[in-house]
Amino acid sequence: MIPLSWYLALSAALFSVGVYGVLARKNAVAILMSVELMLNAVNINLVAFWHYLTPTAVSGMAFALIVFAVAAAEAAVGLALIISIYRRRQTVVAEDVNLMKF
Amino acid sequence: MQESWIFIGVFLLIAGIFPATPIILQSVILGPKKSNPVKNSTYECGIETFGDTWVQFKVQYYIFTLVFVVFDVGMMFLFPFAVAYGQVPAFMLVAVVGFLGIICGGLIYVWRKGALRWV
Amino acid sequence: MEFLSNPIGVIRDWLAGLLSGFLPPDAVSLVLVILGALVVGALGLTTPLFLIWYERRLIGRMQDRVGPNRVGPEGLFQTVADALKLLSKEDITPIGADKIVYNLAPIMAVVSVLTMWAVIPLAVNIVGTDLNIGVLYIVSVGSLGTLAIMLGGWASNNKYALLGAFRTVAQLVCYEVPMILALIVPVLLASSVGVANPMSMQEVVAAQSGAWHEWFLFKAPIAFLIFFIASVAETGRAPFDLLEAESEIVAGFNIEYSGMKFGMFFVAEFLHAFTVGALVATLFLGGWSGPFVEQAPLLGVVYFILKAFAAYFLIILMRAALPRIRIDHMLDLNWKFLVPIMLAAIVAIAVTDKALPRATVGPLWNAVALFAANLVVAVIAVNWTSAAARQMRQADESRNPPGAAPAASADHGHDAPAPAASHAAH
Amino acid sequence: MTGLQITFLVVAAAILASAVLVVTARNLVHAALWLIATLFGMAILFVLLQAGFLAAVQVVVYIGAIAILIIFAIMLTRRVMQDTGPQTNSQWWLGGLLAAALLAAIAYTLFRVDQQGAFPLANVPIPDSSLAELGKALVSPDFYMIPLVVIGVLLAVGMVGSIAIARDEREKE
Repeated sequence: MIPLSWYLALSAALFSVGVYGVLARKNAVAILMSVELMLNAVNINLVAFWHYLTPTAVSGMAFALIVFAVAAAEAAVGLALIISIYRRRQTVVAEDVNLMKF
Repeated sequence: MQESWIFIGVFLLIAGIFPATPIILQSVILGPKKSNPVKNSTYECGIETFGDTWVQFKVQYYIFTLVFVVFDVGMMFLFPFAVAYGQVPAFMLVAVVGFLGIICGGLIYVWRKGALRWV
Repeated sequence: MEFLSNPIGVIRDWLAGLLSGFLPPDAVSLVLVILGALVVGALGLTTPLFLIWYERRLIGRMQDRVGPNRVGPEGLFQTVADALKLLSKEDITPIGADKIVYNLAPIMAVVSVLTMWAVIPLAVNIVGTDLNIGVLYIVSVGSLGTLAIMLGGWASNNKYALLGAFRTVAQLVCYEVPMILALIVPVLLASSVGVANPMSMQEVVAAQSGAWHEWFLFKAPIAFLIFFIASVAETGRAPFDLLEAESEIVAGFNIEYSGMKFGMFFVAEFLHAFTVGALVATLFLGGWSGPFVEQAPLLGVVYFILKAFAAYFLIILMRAALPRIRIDHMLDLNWKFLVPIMLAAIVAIAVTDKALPRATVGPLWNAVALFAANLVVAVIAVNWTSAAARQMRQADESRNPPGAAPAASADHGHDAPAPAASHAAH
Repeated sequence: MTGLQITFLVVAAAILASAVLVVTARNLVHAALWLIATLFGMAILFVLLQAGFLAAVQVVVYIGAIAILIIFAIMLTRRVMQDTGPQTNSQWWLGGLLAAALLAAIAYTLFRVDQQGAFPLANVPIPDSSLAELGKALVSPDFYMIPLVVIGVLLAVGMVGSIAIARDEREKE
C-alpha cells in the first residue's frame, strides 16, 4: 500500500519543477512544455485523491479527463500562437516578444 | 487486474529486449568495424551534404496534426460512453450526438475555409 | 482430455506445481508471467520470418513470377538467410546522429507492434492477458510507433530522413482518427450485447460468438471497412506507401538505417500488417469463435489463424493491385471522406441499436436493422461523393475545356472530396 | 517495503529526474524527449492508482498527440533558436527561488495536514464497473452532460482558432 502523501509529495515536486521551467526558460516552446508538467502534476493529485478518498464516485476520473482535454486545447492554441509570432518576428524567445513594453 | 498490468509491464520489457538482442549482436560482435568518414557521412544522392539539417518545414504538417489532436482527445471521451452504452437510456444519446456534432461542425468549418487542402 | 480443452492452464498448473517446491508463491507467479511473456513475444517475433516469405511468394505469383524458391523447401528459409546476411553487415551510425535516440527508434518500432499481441486472444483460454481496456491499449501502443518513426527520422541527422519522418507522421496521425473512431464501434456493440467489460478483447470476441449474424462485420460493415483502410494506412504499405515510395524517392525516415536496425523496421512493418489482420479478425470477424469451439477450444486457434490470414491476404492483394495514392488525395480521403462517414456511422449505429434493441426485436432483426442503417449511410455517402466529384469535374472542364492542356487536378475545389475518395467507396 | 512501494519510488525518481531534464536540457528536442519520458512515467503511476483507462488515455493523448505536436512546433521554429548559449533568462535564479519556496510551502502544508490525519481515507476497493459508471456519468444530465458538450465546444473552438492563428496569410487567398 502506497501512502497518499507520497503521491502528493511527488505532485508538489513536479509542480515546482514546472514553475521553475515557466519562469526560467527562454524559449516559448520550452515554457509550454513546463506548463504541461504542471498540468500533469495536477492530474496526479486528482487521480490520487479519487483512488484514496472517493473510489466509488466518478468525479476524479471525469475531472482528469477534462484536464486532458484542456491540456490538449492549451497546447494546440499556445503552439499556434508561438508559430504565428515566429513567422512575424522570427523569434521564439519569450523576452523578445515585448510589443506591449514602453 | 494488477496481474494483467504486471504481465503488460514484463511484456514491454521483453518486447524491448527481443529486438535489441540482434541489433547488439550485429553491431558489437558479428558485423565488421571498418568505418571511415565517407562511409559515415549522411546519404544524399552521392553529393556532399550542404546546409543545415533543419530545413524549414511547411506549416501544413502542423495544421493536420492540430486537427488530429482535437479529434484524438474527443475520441477519448467516447470510449467510456461506448463501454456504458448498453446501460444508458436512449435519450442520453443526445449528449453524444451533440458532442460529435459540435466537433464535426469544427471540422466542416475548417474544411470550408480551405485549411484541409494540401498546398 | 483436460489438456486438449485448456492446454495453457494445464501447463501453467504443472509448472506452478514444479516451481513451488523451491520458490515463494509470489516468485512463482512472476516466473510464470515472465515465461508467458517470453512465449508470446517469441511467437510474435518469429512469425515475420514466415510472413515475409508468404508475402513475397504471393506477390510474385500476382506479378507472374515465382518469388523466392531456392533456400529450403519452396524458399521457406529465404528470410532466415536474409536475416543472417543482415547480421553480418557493418553497423553504420551517421556523423552527427543522436546515438541513443538513433538506436532506440528501431527497437521502439518493434515494441509498438509486438506489444499488441499481449492482448490478442488466440482461443477462449489462450491469450497473453485479458486486459480490461484491451481496445484502448491497442490504440495507445500503436501511437508509440508514430513516435518511433519521428525519433528515427530526427536522430539520423539527414534532411531527407527528417522530411520523410514528417510526411510519415502526418499520414499516421491523420489515419489514426478514423481508426480510433472505428474501434469505438465494436466496444459499443459488445456493450449492447451485454458483456460485462466491453473493452476487453476476449469479451468483444465472446459478444460475437453467438451466431453468424452476431459478427460485427455484419452489424457494422462501414466500421469494418474504415478500420481496415485506416489500419493499412497505419502500416504505411501500398497503396499508402507514398512515404517511402521505393520507385520515386530514395526512402523515407529510415534512409540512414542499415543492417539489423533496418531489419527491425522491416520486421515491424510486416508484423504490423499481420497484426492488422489479427485485429480485424478479433474485432469484426468473431476471433476464435466458430462451430464446435465450445467442445474443443483448441479449434479456436485454427479459426482465428484462418480469419487473420484471410484479412492478411486481402492486405497483400491491396498491395499488389492498387496504385500508389497521391499525398493530397491521401489527406482528402481521410478528412473529407472517412472521418465524416465514420462519425455518421457511429451515430447511426448507436441510434438504430437503441431504437430496435436486441431485447425486444431479437438478435437477428437487431443485426438486420444495424446492417440496413450502415447501408443507408454508405449509400448516402457514395451518392454525395459522386455528386460532388461530378460537380468538380464539370467545374474543371468549364475552366479548361477538353482538348486543351489536361486539367491540373491539384487545384480541385476545396469544398468537395477528391475523386480518389469516390474510388475508395466502391 | 512492498513491491508496489519500490515500483512507486523507482518510477517517481525517474519522473522527477526527467522533469528536471525537461526544464534544463539545452537541446529542445531532447527536452521534448524527456517530457515524453515524464509522461510515460505518469502513465505508470496511473496504473499503480488502478486507473488503467487514464493510463491508456495519457499515452494516446500526451505521447501520441501532444508530444508530436510539440516536436512539430520545435521543428517549425528551429532556425533562430540554436542550441548554443544559455537556455535560461536573466531571472532564472528568481524563478528557482520561487519554485523552491512553493515546494517548501506545499511540503509544509502537506506535512501538517498529514499529521492531523485530515484525509478521510475510504479504504474500499475500486469497483470493477468504474469505467461504465464514468461513461454513464458523462452522458447523464445529472452529472457531466453539460461539461461534455462544453468540452466539445472547447475542442472545436480550439481547433478553429489555432488553425486561424497558425495558417500563413498568403495561403488564405
